[in-house]
Amino acid sequence: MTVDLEAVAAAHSGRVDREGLDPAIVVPRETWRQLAQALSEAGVWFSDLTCVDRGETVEVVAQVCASASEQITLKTVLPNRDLTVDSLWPVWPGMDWLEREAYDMFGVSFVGHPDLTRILMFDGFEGYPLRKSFLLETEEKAS
Amino acid sequence: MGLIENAERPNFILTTIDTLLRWGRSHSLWWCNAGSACCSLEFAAMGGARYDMDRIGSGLVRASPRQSDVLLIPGPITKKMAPIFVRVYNQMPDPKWVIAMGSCAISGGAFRESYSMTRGADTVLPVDVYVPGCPVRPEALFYGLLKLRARVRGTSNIGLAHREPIYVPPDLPPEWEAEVREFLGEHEAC
Amino acid sequence: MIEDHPRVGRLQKDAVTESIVLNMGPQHPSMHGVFHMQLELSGETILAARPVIGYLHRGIEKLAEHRTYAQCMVLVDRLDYISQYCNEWAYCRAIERLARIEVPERAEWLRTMYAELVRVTSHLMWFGSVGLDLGGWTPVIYAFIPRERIFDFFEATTGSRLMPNYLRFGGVKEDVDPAEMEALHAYLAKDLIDALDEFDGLVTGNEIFLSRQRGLAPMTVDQAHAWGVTGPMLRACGSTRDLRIDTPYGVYDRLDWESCTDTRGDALARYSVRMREMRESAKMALQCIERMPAGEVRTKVARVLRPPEGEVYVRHESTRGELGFHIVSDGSPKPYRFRVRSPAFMNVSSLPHLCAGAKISEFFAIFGGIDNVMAEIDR
Amino acid sequence: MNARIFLTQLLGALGLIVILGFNVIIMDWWERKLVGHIHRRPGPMHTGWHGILQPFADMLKMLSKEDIVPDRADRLFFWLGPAVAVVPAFMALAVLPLAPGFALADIGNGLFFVFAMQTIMPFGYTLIGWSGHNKWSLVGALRSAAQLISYEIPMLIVALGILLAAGSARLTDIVNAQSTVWYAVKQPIGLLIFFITAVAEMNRSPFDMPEAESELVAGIHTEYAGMKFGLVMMAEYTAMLVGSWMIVLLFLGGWHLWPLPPSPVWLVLKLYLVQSGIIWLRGTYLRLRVDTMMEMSWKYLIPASLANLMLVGVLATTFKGF
Repeated sequence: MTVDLEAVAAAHSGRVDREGLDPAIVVPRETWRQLAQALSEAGVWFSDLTCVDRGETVEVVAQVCASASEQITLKTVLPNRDLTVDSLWPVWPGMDWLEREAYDMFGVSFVGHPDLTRILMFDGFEGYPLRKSFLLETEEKAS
Repeated sequence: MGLIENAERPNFILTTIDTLLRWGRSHSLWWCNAGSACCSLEFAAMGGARYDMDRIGSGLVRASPRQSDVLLIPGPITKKMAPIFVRVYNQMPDPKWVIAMGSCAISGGAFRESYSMTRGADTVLPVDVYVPGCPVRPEALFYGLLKLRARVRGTSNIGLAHREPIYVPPDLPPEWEAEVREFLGEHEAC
Repeated sequence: MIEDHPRVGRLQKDAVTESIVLNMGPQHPSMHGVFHMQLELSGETILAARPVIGYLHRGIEKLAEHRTYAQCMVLVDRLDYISQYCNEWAYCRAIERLARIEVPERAEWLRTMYAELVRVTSHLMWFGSVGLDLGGWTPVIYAFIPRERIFDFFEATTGSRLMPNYLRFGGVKEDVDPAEMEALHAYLAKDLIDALDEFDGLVTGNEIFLSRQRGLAPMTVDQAHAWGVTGPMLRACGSTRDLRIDTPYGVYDRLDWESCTDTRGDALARYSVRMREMRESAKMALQCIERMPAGEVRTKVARVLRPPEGEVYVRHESTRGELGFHIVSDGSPKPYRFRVRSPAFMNVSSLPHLCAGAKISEFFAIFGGIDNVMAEIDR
Repeated sequence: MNARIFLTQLLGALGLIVILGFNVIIMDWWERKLVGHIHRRPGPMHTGWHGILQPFADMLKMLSKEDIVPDRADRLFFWLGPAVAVVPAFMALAVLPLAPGFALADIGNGLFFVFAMQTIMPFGYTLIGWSGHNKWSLVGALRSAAQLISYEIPMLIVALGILLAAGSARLTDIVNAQSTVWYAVKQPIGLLIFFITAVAEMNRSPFDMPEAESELVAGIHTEYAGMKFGLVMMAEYTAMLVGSWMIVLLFLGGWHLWPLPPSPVWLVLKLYLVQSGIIWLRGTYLRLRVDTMMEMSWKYLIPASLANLMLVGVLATTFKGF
């Protein structure tokens, strides 16, 4: 381990979740960007960012690599009523499109993102398709 | 009254010119490839040395829709892309034809129920030839092209507005193979 | 002050040339599909570029939540239709890790062989389109000749040229006919190498090509990491990151091969890395055919797979870079969340940085070097 | 005016137009066939014998296509553009001899007349590109203007070398001066520069910037449909004919194929060989970048052509009969 997960998590008032297949650092959203900043300074680079709709909450999940073979998952949980979190764009410029996609598909607002607009869907599209509450036409008919 | 009756009556000069024009058109169907998805690869393979659609005079894929005759839709039409396809179609000069290539372009295919898809090309454009497959084999597209060619050659100018679509069968009937193989068999370089 | 003179001021204002906005795509001959680029031009120089994507967004991630795990394989095929086996393998690895399925030895060899063969065909397609973008018509036609030959093998063994749906959780669908393998071995050992040599003669040694690629759109390793660029593009700037070595899977650790890197970081380096990768991949596929052990190709897996609750993220070296599958399972037969980290998506997001200040014709050389597949970017 | 001469000239002009049309048709077919075989595929096969009727089919189709003029295009120049590109090429052909004295007008200043006509063609291309009211074609038009102007200069300087050696601007005299040794042997650098610039003047690959298909959609003729597009194609093939004809006359000995007796057959043969070579280039090379192309003309070709002129001047004054 090149990064001491416990220490990093503790420093950002989070915890380490080792139940899954990969270790995950779960932090409150207030320290989301600080966590990324600290990891970035330790030489960690990012791989992916996405969201998972858990019904009442939306998890923002980022995958980062501490070394070529070492995978860490970063998580923060946002309540449905307030889907805002700090953007990681200032830390990793490549987060630009990933955060736009998360905004497009889940409606999560990333504070500090330079150009938060829809990326895959067209501008007039209503709703956030990857939310569980967004039903496909076939489902609407069935229900 | 008289004019219309005269137009209906076969006239030697007019019919000769008409036959000539139809011959010319059928041998020179140039593509407008609005290449979108998987099927455009098989379309590209059709331009390659093995299939070589240039042998029947359709080898030119014009970049500008103004100079093309056949609009090929080789993939799904998403809601975001549909207006652009319509625009490209409108930019093409008459007479023009549309080939829907693959199940996505025919009906939406594997993505039919998605929130971002139209249910097939015929919801936005008048389609002349439906070539099924996912993805379409080059032979199937070749067959569709041959059918379109025969149609173009047989359609008088007067009947252009009224066209029945051509449905290429999804299975391989023996005559299907024979017809395409006859074209493809003559040059087995690779 | 002369600048204060009203007439001078007006002249200066008039002398400023207006930039034009050129909408390139979505329907454009060298956009490799439906990609839209808004270019702000001064003359032929690009001042700013803004990519617009999503014209091929089919909602695969949403659709996958309504399919069973096995049915999703069809969608996975259609993600990146130029390197299908890599996609399937990455997806299988994710599910196998999640559901703890063992893969028989022979299946691993077969998977490696197919993945490397598809890497060859994918790079051939890229080679052809680079030629097309730079104004040559011949490379693409030539590239299709070996492609067709390898497709013949795919068709004979899996039944489909493009969309095989061949890999299964815990193995592959069925074993390969030895006669086909032998024929492929003969082809890979000689004819393919000859064809690649011919391509080198046609394009790589071409002075015009070199003058158009050398020093174009340079990128450093730090920039590449910051923009999330992976795969051959990253290796072209001197990084040695290759997931086939870093996180060994398949039988890569047992094959004799090396990861291709370059230090220059420009368009020519990206070209050279991919051209060498083709040869390495052919070499690996040959070794797979020669050393493949006999045995089972598939373990028994429940017909309707219900992986245990949990989530998994698997990184895989696809032909374009790091392909990631992030699967969240809730124990039901359908994935709760199906996320694809597409390499081309991240590589293309570096495009505005790369092409600022370039000429229009350079833009195509840069764009072709990224080797994108719109279906994978838009998903 | 003598009525007989007038009639002969009129018939000659008509014959020229027929020959031109025939050439366009032959070249269209030959280009598709030759490029096809370079690609290891057959090319047109099913329109007549080995696709020989393909150009007729294309022509008939273009004739019967809808003739679109974009709303915001400049209608007058949209029509005029192709004509401005075609007519000078026709005019140039009037003075190009096929055999000794066998030209519509074998004038004393034939060399300059052809170049004068070739200078007008770019105006046509620029008009074509500009009048369509399309950004792509506008970029193509600007490229075309820049390219043709900069490649004209080395071309003319090289032609001056020929003028110096032959001592006459009459094309027949220039050809007859090569009855045993061609200028290709005496001035190889000149031939090289002239060939490069001629290919650039014809907008052929690798210098096909104005209609760079992968970059500018269809370049200058993006908005041209139907027969007007056919006219643009005709202008391009005619420009190719004129350019290759000049190469044959100035450097490849025209109708001379020493030691065989002179005959127009050699000229036609050489003409089509040169054109096939130009098509071959298209099958092999990638396109140059715009700025490299301009650089090539201003930095290399013009100095080289001046050096060539100097060399020829020195040789011509030193050795009699060079």
